[in-house]
Amino acid sequence: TKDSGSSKDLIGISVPQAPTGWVAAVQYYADKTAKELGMNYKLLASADPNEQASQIDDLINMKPKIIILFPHNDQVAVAAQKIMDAGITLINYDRTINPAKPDYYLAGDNYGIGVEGAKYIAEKLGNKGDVIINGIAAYGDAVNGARVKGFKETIAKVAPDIKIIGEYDSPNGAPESGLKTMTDALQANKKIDGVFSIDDELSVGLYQAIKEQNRTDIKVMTGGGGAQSYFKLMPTTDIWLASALYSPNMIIDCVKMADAILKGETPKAETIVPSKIVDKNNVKDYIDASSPY
Amino acid sequence: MSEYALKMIDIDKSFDTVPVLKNVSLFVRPGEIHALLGENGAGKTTLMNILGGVIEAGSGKIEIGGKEVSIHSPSASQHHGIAFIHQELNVVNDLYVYENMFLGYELTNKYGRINAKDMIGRSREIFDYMGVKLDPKAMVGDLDASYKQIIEIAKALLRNANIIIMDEPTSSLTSAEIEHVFEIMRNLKEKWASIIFISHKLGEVVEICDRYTVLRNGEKIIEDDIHKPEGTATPEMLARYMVGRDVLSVEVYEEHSIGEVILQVENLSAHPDLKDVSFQLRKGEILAFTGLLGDGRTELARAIFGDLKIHSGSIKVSGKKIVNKSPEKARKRKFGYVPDNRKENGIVKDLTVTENITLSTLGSFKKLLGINRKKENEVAEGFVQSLRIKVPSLDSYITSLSGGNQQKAVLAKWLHSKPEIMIFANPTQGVDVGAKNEIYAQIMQLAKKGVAVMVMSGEAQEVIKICDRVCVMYHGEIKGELDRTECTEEALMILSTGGSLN
Amino acid sequence: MIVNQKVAERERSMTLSLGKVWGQYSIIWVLLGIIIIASIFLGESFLDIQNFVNILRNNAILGILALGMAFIIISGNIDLSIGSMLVAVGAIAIAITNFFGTLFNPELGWLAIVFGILAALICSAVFGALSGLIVTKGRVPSFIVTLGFLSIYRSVSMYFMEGGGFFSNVPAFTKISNSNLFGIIPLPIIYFAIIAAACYYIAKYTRFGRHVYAVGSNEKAARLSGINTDRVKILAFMLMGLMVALAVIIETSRMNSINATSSGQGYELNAIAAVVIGGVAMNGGRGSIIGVVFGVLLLGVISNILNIAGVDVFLVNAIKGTLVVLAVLLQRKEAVR
Amino acid sequence: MIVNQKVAERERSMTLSLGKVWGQYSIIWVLLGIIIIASIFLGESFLDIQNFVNILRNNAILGILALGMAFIIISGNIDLSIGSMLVAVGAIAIAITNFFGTLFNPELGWLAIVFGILAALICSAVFGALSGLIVTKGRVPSFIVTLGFLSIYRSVSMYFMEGGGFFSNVPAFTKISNSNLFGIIPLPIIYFAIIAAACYYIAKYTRFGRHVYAVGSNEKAARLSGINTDRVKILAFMLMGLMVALAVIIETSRMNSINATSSGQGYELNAIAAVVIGGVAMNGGRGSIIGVVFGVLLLGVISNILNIAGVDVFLVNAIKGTLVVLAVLLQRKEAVR
Ligand SMILES: Nc1ncnc2c1ncn2[C@@H]1O[C@H](COP(=O)(O)OP(=O)(O)OP(=O)(O)O)[C@@H](O)[C@H]1O
Ligand SMILES: Nc1ncnc2c1ncn2[C@@H]1O[C@H](COP(=O)(O)OP(=O)(O)OP(=O)(O)O)[C@@H](O)[C@H]1O
Ligand SMILES: [Mg+2]
Ligand SMILES: [Mg+2]
Repeated sequence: TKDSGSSKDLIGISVPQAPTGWVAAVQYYADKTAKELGMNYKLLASADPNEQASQIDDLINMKPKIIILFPHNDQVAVAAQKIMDAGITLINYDRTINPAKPDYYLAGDNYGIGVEGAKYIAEKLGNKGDVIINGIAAYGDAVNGARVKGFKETIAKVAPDIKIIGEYDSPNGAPESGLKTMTDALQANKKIDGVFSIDDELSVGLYQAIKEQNRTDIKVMTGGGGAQSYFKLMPTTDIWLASALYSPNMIIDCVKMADAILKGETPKAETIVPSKIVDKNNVKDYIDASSPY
Repeated sequence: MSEYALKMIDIDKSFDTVPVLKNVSLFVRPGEIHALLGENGAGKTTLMNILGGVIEAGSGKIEIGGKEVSIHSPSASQHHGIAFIHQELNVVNDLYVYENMFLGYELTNKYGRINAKDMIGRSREIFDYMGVKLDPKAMVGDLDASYKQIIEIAKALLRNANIIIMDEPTSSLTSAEIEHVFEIMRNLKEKWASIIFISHKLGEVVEICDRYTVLRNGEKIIEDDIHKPEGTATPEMLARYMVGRDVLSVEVYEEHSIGEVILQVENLSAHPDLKDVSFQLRKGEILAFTGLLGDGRTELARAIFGDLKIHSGSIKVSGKKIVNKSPEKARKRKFGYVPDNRKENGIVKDLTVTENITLSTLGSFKKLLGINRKKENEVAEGFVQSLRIKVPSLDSYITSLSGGNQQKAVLAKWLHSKPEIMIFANPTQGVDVGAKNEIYAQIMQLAKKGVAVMVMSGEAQEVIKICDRVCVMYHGEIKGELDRTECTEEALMILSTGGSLN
Repeated sequence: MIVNQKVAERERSMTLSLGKVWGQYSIIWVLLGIIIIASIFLGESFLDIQNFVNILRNNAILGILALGMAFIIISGNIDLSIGSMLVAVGAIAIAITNFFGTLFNPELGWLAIVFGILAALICSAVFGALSGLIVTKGRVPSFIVTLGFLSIYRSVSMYFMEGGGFFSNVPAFTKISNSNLFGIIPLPIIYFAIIAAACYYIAKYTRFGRHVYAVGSNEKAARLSGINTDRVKILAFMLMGLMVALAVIIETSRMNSINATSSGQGYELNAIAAVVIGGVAMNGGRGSIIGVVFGVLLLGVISNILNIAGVDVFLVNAIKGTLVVLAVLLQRKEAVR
Repeated sequence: MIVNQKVAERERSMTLSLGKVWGQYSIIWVLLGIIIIASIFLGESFLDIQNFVNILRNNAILGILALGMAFIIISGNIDLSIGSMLVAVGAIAIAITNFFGTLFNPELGWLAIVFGILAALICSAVFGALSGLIVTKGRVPSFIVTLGFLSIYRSVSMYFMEGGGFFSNVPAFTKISNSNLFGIIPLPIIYFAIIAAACYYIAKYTRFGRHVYAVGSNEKAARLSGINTDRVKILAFMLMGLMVALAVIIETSRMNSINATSSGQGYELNAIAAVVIGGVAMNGGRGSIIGVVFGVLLLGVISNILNIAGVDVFLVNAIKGTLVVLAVLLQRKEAVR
């Protein structure tokens, strides 16, 4: 439709399969944007890095102009290098593919989520108090590891008096999982001031547990990502609920970048989207009833 | 009312283009016991499976009470008033005895709640009636084959069927129980039920049946009355119809020399059913063990073969104390064991005839890293010929053999292992008259070669025919020992019911 | 241990068998042992009424699924699709409730909920029947059929929910799970108790229950006894479906939502684990509902203990896995039949 | 002489049995059907030598795992731990290779790799033996044992790898998978072919293979035939372990790394699916290696077709699930024995 003959050029998009709402939203926006731009594209999701490498082989065989790669993690580097070796332009989204050097890189800041969360909690607690961490180890080093690391390192720097009294793990990001883990975490810790969570959907479950147990000691809780279901909770409670924004619709920019490249433009080679805090003070700017995520 | 309770007319059936029933007809009158006879693989079970809705006929028709019926499933067959006691045990091991008895016909109260009490009571009644000590609340999987067979019979009796198919119901029972079963059959006859009775024990057939039909190679040979004005049919006569030549007159026992003691069992106790058993077995000796239900024969065999943990006592081979920790160890010590209940213990249903025969002796077919399949087939073929096993082909699954032929394959497996001490539990179960003699001949051969043989058998005839010596067991103990010369049916009966001689 | 084994072999009567009681319920001793050890090490943060209430509430959903799974496994099959079926059915329940919720005026919210629940029950029974039909009439192993449906339900739900979640608009909907009986016992616990009692009755006192065991233990013998074995299996799948519907009603009500990607992940493996820990034989034919209930509790208590103890997040699953295997290892084994 | 003649006769009757060929290999027709349909709709982007090479290379790892799983399932067990065992073994392989890689001078890189491979083989055989021992001697169902190890291997790997990945430092390591024979056939395809041939031989022409079938079909009869059934099962688990080692060597070499969280996810289910699609009975005792190879190819071709067709990313799994169930549904079913 709104193309310039370049629409016949194939764009490959390779993403992980969605174990989380966030990744599903990436898929959703990638698909939607590519459709809207009238691109000729193939969007493939993979369950693990090896399958992703296989799908990259399949994609290379289809001879696309550009591949947008949202990798599982650095493991996909060898496969990613093959893309570039085949003369295909590589746009790397979000997670790194060290040691390979992509043509273009657009990412959020996972470590920054931890940093922002730590700063927020430190501020709301006046730099002292007891906090617990809720992570999802299954999300891997690139996501969970970076966020937790950012949090711990920042807390140690900006508020050394804040004590991390517990670290908990949920098998996945479902609110139900968070609810179960948090019920036990609350049982184990009779006084908690703040909760650092790496994921918004998880935080929905954590908050539910706090409500169910009628706990009033918790003053602040963070999250990460930007889930509408979590945003909706923010204005309803005295607890400072916050999300370190990490919007899945960054992928929109990636797809647009590919379109621009096809049209002969040269976008910026590297873009890091900083993480922003959303809480009840500014949440109405972010509520979007039509978003599935 | 038709003259016949059941008519099966011109039944044809083939498996994979091999015809096994050719225009067979069977006519059964109300209130008669009708014997269905034939060699192993003649097609008896196949014919009954068609009537029982287990398989479908190629062509032909079935009339019950004068009306043509079509039977496509076991439940359809049961709806037509047919009860079927299968040749191979088909019990549910994980249910209690009474649950098996009422399977598919559970008694419930008016809200659909299972009424265990009534079922237990009814089961107990029927066991009392049959004269067996069997707790309806026992778990079926814990029972041995004879009890399972009793359950199958009792279950069929509970159904109030008009037509009862009994496919070798007595093959693992002993004479006392068989007598009870016959009594029940006579009672059913009074009530005008028809019974189709399949058995290779022709003496029984002559005793209990009114008429008979003989099949040979899937064809009907004759149908006649047992008792006729000119005289009663004899086992020899029936056997001749089945096989086409004389068989019964053959004398199987041959003199052979008996060597030194090889197996010494002292004060062996294993299962609660096996108490303080001692005996000695010599090279080349055929020692039989007989008794009634629950006498501990199976347990004795299993304990010696390492399939049952020994509580106390000892086993010595050539004077050296041994413990068979597992059947594998026993096999390596040159023990062999043909178990009873071939369906559960004997055959491996997903292996072929050859593979079943060579299962215990694969080590002897070495070729490079693997198995010499050609040699395997040659050995199997040898047994197929010497035991006259009727097989569609060597690489047919063992389950495509008739019951008696499966039994022969299981025997072949152990004959090939060249054991020094061989235990046969019910070796001729389901085997026809002709083949029985061949199996006895094989056992004689073993003995002549110096193999020590134990034969566990509930069949007095069999014991008398082949044994050098017999131990009679009663409630897990050896009640008495008889020499070949003292061994009569009467003496065996007295000992096995707990009495003592003189 | 050895002594008990002998006893089991000797006793042919069900009522008097000591070995059997220990065999069926040895899991209780294992559970008690774990509870005692945890109490010693964790003290009152574990040994606290509220904690036990939490354990029960948190495992009611798994428990209901495990009960359904018990019938499936006893019948000799398996159902891997329940986690994603739960998502599909949950989405339907919320969609229907919301639809009628906006149609009716607010006082009739409860009626909208009833419609939602009915829709969930009907759909899940149909889904179950579908699996059962393909397994029986199509003779496809249940493992493959339900592995297929695992993908299908999840994938179709993601498609319709655009990878996101559905939220209920009918306020009363959350009441179903988030209310307490007598102010202390959360309703999900009551539901689980009632459903467990019903399953116990079905397994033990109905013909269907008896036939499930028979089919799982020896399908051929069951068929030759005149049992319609296909129907028994299909009914078992339908019962599993109903359990999925009940579980998802509790779950969606508790969270007031269902999520296409993350809800129900891994529920099938947890349910199967609970069932097998509870002593049900993977090959079918054997197992008891009481055992399954304790299997659920055992899993729940182990999770709870590890969370309270605050084990290293990376190691927690290793310890959980080890404890589960140990728990089964310690149970007395029935002799193979 | 007569015997030989008879044997020959009977062997002929075997080869001619049409029913058998169709029964064992009906999957080939299904696969061919799918390929033809895909060729019509997708044209040369599917029907391209390079594409078929890709399919084979991409499925070599799954294929090797499926071969091991075939022995496990035929023997009447299941192994759910392979996906995470693969991670643990892969980590060990890389760690050892790197360790010796830094110890030796660069020309001896290949020796470091040999040590890495040996370590992988030994560890995986030990891991397999461990599962087998608990299953047989502890009488714990393999489902639970390996479900436990699924958690344990993954969790312990995450602990040691701190949730991240290990990367190989020895340059030659990537050569194992990323090289071509005659410049066209990627080595993984060759490995898979050789391993498949070896498995075929083991299943069909060795004592162990025969025993696996016997144990899976009727364990009691096998035991009473004097087979050490426990040993057979343990050996099957060890063989599975070796297959995991071979698979992970190919995978780590391909990716030059292994990752604690994301590698190996769901491999167990894919391997089991391939095995069952290939006609192996879930209850054990029945199945052929050739069938399994075709099961792997069928799964691979279906994935490839869906990738090329570019199906909606949310729906792709629904279609895959449907195709898999259909593929099994269409196969001719053997009669129940
Ligand atoms: N499923 C099958 N496939 C192929 N052939 C079969 C199958 N079942 C039975 N047969 C063949 O049909 C013939 C008749 O078998 P059947 O079981 O009816 O014999 P039978 O008269 O009952 O013998 P027995 O006295 O040994 O029980 C046999 O030759 C047997 O090999
Ligand atoms: N030639 C072979 N080919 C394949 N598998 C074999 C072979 N030999 C042995 N095995 C397997 O290895 C296992 C152990 O072999 P081993 O030789 O110890 O058997 P065994 O039971 O001692 O037999 P034997 O009685 O012949 O000594 C066997 O159970 C078998 O499964
Ligand atoms: Mg027969
Ligand atoms: Mg040896």
